[in-house]
Amino acid sequence: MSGEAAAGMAGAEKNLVRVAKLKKYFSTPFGNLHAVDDISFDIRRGSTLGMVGESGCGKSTTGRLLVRLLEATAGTILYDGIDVTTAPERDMKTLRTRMQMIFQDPYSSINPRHTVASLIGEPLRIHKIVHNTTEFERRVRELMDTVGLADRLYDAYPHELDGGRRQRIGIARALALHPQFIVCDEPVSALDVSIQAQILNLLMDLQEKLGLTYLFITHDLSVVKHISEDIVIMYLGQIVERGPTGELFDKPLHPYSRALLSAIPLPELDTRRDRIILKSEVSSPIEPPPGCRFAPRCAHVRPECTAADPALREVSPGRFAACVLAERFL
Amino acid sequence: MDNLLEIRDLAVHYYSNRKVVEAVNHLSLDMKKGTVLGLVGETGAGKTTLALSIVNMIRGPQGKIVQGSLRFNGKDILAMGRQELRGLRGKDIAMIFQDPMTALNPVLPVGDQIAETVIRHEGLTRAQGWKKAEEMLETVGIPGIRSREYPHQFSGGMKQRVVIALALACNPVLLLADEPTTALDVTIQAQVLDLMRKLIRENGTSVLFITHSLGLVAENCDEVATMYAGEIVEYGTVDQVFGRPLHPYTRGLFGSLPRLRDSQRRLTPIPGLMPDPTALPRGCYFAPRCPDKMPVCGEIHPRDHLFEGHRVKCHLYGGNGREAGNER
Amino acid sequence: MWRYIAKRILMLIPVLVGVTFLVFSLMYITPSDPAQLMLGANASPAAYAQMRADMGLDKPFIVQYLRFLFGYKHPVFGYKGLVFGDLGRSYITNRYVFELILSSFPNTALLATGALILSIALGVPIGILSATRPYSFIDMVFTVLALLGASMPTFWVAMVFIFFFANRLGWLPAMSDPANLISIILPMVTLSLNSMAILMRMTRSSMLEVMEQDYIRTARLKGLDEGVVIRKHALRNALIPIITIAGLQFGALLSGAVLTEKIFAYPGIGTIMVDAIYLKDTPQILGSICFVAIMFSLVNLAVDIMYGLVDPRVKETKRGPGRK
Amino acid sequence: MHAFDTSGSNLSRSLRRIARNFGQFWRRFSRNKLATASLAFVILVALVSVFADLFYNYDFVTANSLENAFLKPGESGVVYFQDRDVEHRFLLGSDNYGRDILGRIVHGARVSLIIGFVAVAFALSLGGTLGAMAGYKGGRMDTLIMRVTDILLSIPMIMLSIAIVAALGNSFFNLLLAISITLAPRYIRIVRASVITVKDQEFVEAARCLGASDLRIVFRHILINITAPIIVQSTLNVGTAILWTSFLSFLGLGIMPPKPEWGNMLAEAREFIQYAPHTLFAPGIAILLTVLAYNLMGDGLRDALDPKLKR
Repeated sequence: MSGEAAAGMAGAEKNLVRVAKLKKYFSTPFGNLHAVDDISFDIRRGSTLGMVGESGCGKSTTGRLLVRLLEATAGTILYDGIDVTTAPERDMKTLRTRMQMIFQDPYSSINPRHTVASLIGEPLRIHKIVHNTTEFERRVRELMDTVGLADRLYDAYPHELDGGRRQRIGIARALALHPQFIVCDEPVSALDVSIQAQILNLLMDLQEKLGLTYLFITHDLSVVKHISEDIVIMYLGQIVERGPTGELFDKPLHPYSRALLSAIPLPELDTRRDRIILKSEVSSPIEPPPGCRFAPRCAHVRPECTAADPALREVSPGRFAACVLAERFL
Repeated sequence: MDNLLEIRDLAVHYYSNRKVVEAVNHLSLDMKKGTVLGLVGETGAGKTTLALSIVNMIRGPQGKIVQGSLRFNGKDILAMGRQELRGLRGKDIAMIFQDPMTALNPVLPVGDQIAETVIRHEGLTRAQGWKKAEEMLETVGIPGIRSREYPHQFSGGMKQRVVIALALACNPVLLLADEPTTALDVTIQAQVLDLMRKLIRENGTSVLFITHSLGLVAENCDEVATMYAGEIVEYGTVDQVFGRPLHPYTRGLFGSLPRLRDSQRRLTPIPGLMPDPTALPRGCYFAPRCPDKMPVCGEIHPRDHLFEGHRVKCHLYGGNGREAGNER
Repeated sequence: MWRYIAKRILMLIPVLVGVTFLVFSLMYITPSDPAQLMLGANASPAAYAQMRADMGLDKPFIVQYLRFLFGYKHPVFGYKGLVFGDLGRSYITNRYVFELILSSFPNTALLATGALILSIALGVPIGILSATRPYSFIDMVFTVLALLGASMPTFWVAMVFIFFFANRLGWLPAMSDPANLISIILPMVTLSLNSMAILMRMTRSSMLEVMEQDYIRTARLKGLDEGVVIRKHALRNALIPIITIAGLQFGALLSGAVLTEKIFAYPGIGTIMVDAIYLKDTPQILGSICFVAIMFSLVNLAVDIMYGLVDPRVKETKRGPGRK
Repeated sequence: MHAFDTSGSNLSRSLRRIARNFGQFWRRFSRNKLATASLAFVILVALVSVFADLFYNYDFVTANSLENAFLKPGESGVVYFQDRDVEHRFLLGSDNYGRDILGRIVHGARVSLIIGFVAVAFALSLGGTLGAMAGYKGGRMDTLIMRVTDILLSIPMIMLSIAIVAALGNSFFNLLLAISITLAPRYIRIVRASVITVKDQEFVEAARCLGASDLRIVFRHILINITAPIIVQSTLNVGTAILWTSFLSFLGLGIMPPKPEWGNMLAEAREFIQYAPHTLFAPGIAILLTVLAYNLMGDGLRDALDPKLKR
């Protein structure tokens, strides 16, 4: 716990990424869609922050905002002190060598018309990192080795490969520029469990070896528990809870987190637990009314919940939750 | 005869580009009345093919049941005529698919899609059929007045409820649930499973629950069968298989899973990939990936070995187990 | 639904303005000189200049276009303009173009509508038949026939038909006349072949695609008869793109009518247009093309509206997302 | 960048890769017998039109020899050509001016193919560029381009061609222009739709994330993925262009006699349907077979290039 406190003190050095009051609205014919609505969090250097939530909660949008595939509506994203949201084109190109992304779908995130070598080598060409063919080939083969792709696949096309190997290509591409920070957007959710385990192990090995920092976005709670030190849980564009993984899983503070955790099916015999079955479904993210976004489904809802947005506050040291009742579950 | 479904030595092949995809191979499986049997396996293991075979829905010319028998309530499904099969489908055996987005016809009101089933099988009039459809929607927690609405007006979770209402409308004896909640979010998945469990218990329906998630099996099933490369490699009660998995593949699946309880950092994945179903290896299909591989595994296809109803297809148990009747 | 229709009609206006503008500009750059045409070659320069001024040809382009749309007053050449249903007079016959079009368009409409009905009546069922037996012998035969139909030059087929059915066999007249329905059979069949082929192909591929969908599997799993699966579940979905294609075919039929009419000496708008082109009669060319384009746009509008009736998703997405 | 393309080992590897891809494509294409036969026919017609002068002298097929008018197929006649009498066998007979029909068809093929290919190339570059811009940039550019396309498409296609030729006057170039402009909206639509589909794929986002420029994304990631529908559409459009050329020439708005063109041959034959039907059949069948071959080939290419449709 003292380490956490120290982290707060050391500030800029300790945190590689600092996100403050980040917003992303999409305009639709029916009004603004609040995909990401005023979120703040930090990612410590060399650690993994898990970002969990169900579809439409804004987790993928957040990931894309961080590497500026989308332009933020408001807020700041400081990467090593540089604001990603306002960096000019020239700086962005340099920034791209330092922050990368691994995508969810190993089928659509890889251009089917290029070979493995030209896919993995593409970042090297874009940033003119290598200067001749021999060097190019050596670098590509090196990267293939790093991510565990057999050498003979150098000239293969993606359609000859399975999902796991395609995802390895995606990882190799991301690593080609020696980034420090990688946004992993559901990198294993399209894979079968046995392959998923291979890729998770690879990601953890790479982190250890290269000192990488991850933002790991997923809807799979057992995966996120496994891989990350800290977790944020999102609901309808907002962070409902944030904290160190172990503590959060032991004692979730937000009613939504509690329901979410109780809903995970566990492959164990002795754990047939009581579930919290939520009523109804996620409400619309378009022009949401003020108040807690989770209130319509919450079993503990009170009048003050719908009056104003509950702030994300520190309930106990290092534990943040956006719920007036959080103390009750402590 | 307390077996509701008996599958013996079933083989299903698909033909494409002069290649033969051996999707299901010499598969034998029994299902008792009133049980929920979990069928676990990864993509390409042949789970959906097996489910479609049970209602004889493998369609030519690409796919064909090449061998084996399927008995449902003692009657041979593969010998049934078209008319008899249609009487079976939707009435005695119903099916739920993975993707609720595409399972419903977009241009027909959901009520109509439920009503036509009951009209077909129960000989109801149109008005009675619609009334029944509204009742079924109420049962799955959707207001009956919404029966006039079209699928696109419902969210994913709601659509899957409609699909469940549709499947259970004629009170089937056997429900084939093919990854019924995979496309849904965790909290919605919990809602839908809760509902399914309740309805199944009320009606005494037997369920073949196809999934890739061991967690869902543990929480919903009585028995479990592990499928790999088109065959059942392990079968037993949930207590048996989860208590002491025998087959190296099943054990591999457990090892691959990140656990909520343990804090171990490294997973023990199964190395390698599924075998190519157009060129299955000689001997045990799992041998190339197996940590316990023996010389015999690469040569001879293993038989089933039986330990108090817990069946495993593996050479490791050749010495001390009683062999099951399935010859290969 | 009404709001949707109103919106579609409003969206039609800029398109129509664009079409008239385009066609008007094309006619404006035509090398032929209307003043010369009116006066003959031997007119004095003064008379010629006077004529140009009278016809408004000395005015800037945009003024001429606006006059074309909204009309202008002149003792001899004045007219009310397109928006008031006046397209001016023919340089050659001095008849009102609009009158001429109104008297001939029904003939063309009769021919084109008949051909469309014929191609739908044959093309769609054959397409369905092909789709239910893909890659069978009968499917192959129809596929080849359809491609043949889509590759035939209509005007040549018209002549071949005349040669066989009128000249050789003497079954049907070589000249058509809207008053004699028997005489329209030949041009109608000729005209329909292309569209029939295209509708056949589209129906086939659309049906095949629909038959692969999950909801067809669901319908079969319900134990429904195959006939019900095809009629109720597959056909309605497959028809959605076919409606669009059928609407587009109406435009193709209007085009095809240009030459078919001419060859069968049928008094339709195509014949008027071709004659006008030969005589360089600008108002008549302009008028007939604009008229056909407007008719075609209206047909497309009708198709859009029909689309909304068949596909429940269309009007909903215009109104808002589904209730949650 | 060029350093990557000059190395010998890389070049041979690329060549091998291209050969492998082509082999795969050919195996799929050649399974379709009709399409293969059509390809052979298309090549034959192309060769005939390129070497037309070796078979028939151009002056010969455009010169009148009225004494030989309306010879039946296979009949012979004496033709005064290049200052002497020549015995000539009219394989497909002769027309109203006593010109050799086969010879005119052979030279007509040249006109049709040139217009077919050039018009399609022109339409593709114009429509493709506009479509790609509309699809990739979106927004106001997209709205503007699509409005113009809507306008072009709301005039029935042949009428648009007629109006353009009628306005610009009768010439080879204007005919080309008219057909190109009429075909262009098809490309705008298909390229725009394909670009939009491809643009939303994750791999384009992935490339942008790696720092790829817009130009690189368009060329290396988008265009490469939409070549298949464009090739198929272009093959079909060559057929359409040939058909329209004959249509406009028949109307007297395209290639004018005595220059040989299939459509104007039919226009001349029209008067004599009853008297000399052979003048009607030969050019019509030439159009039919050529257009059919392109359509069949387009179908075959679609099946071979689009594995999704392959069964």
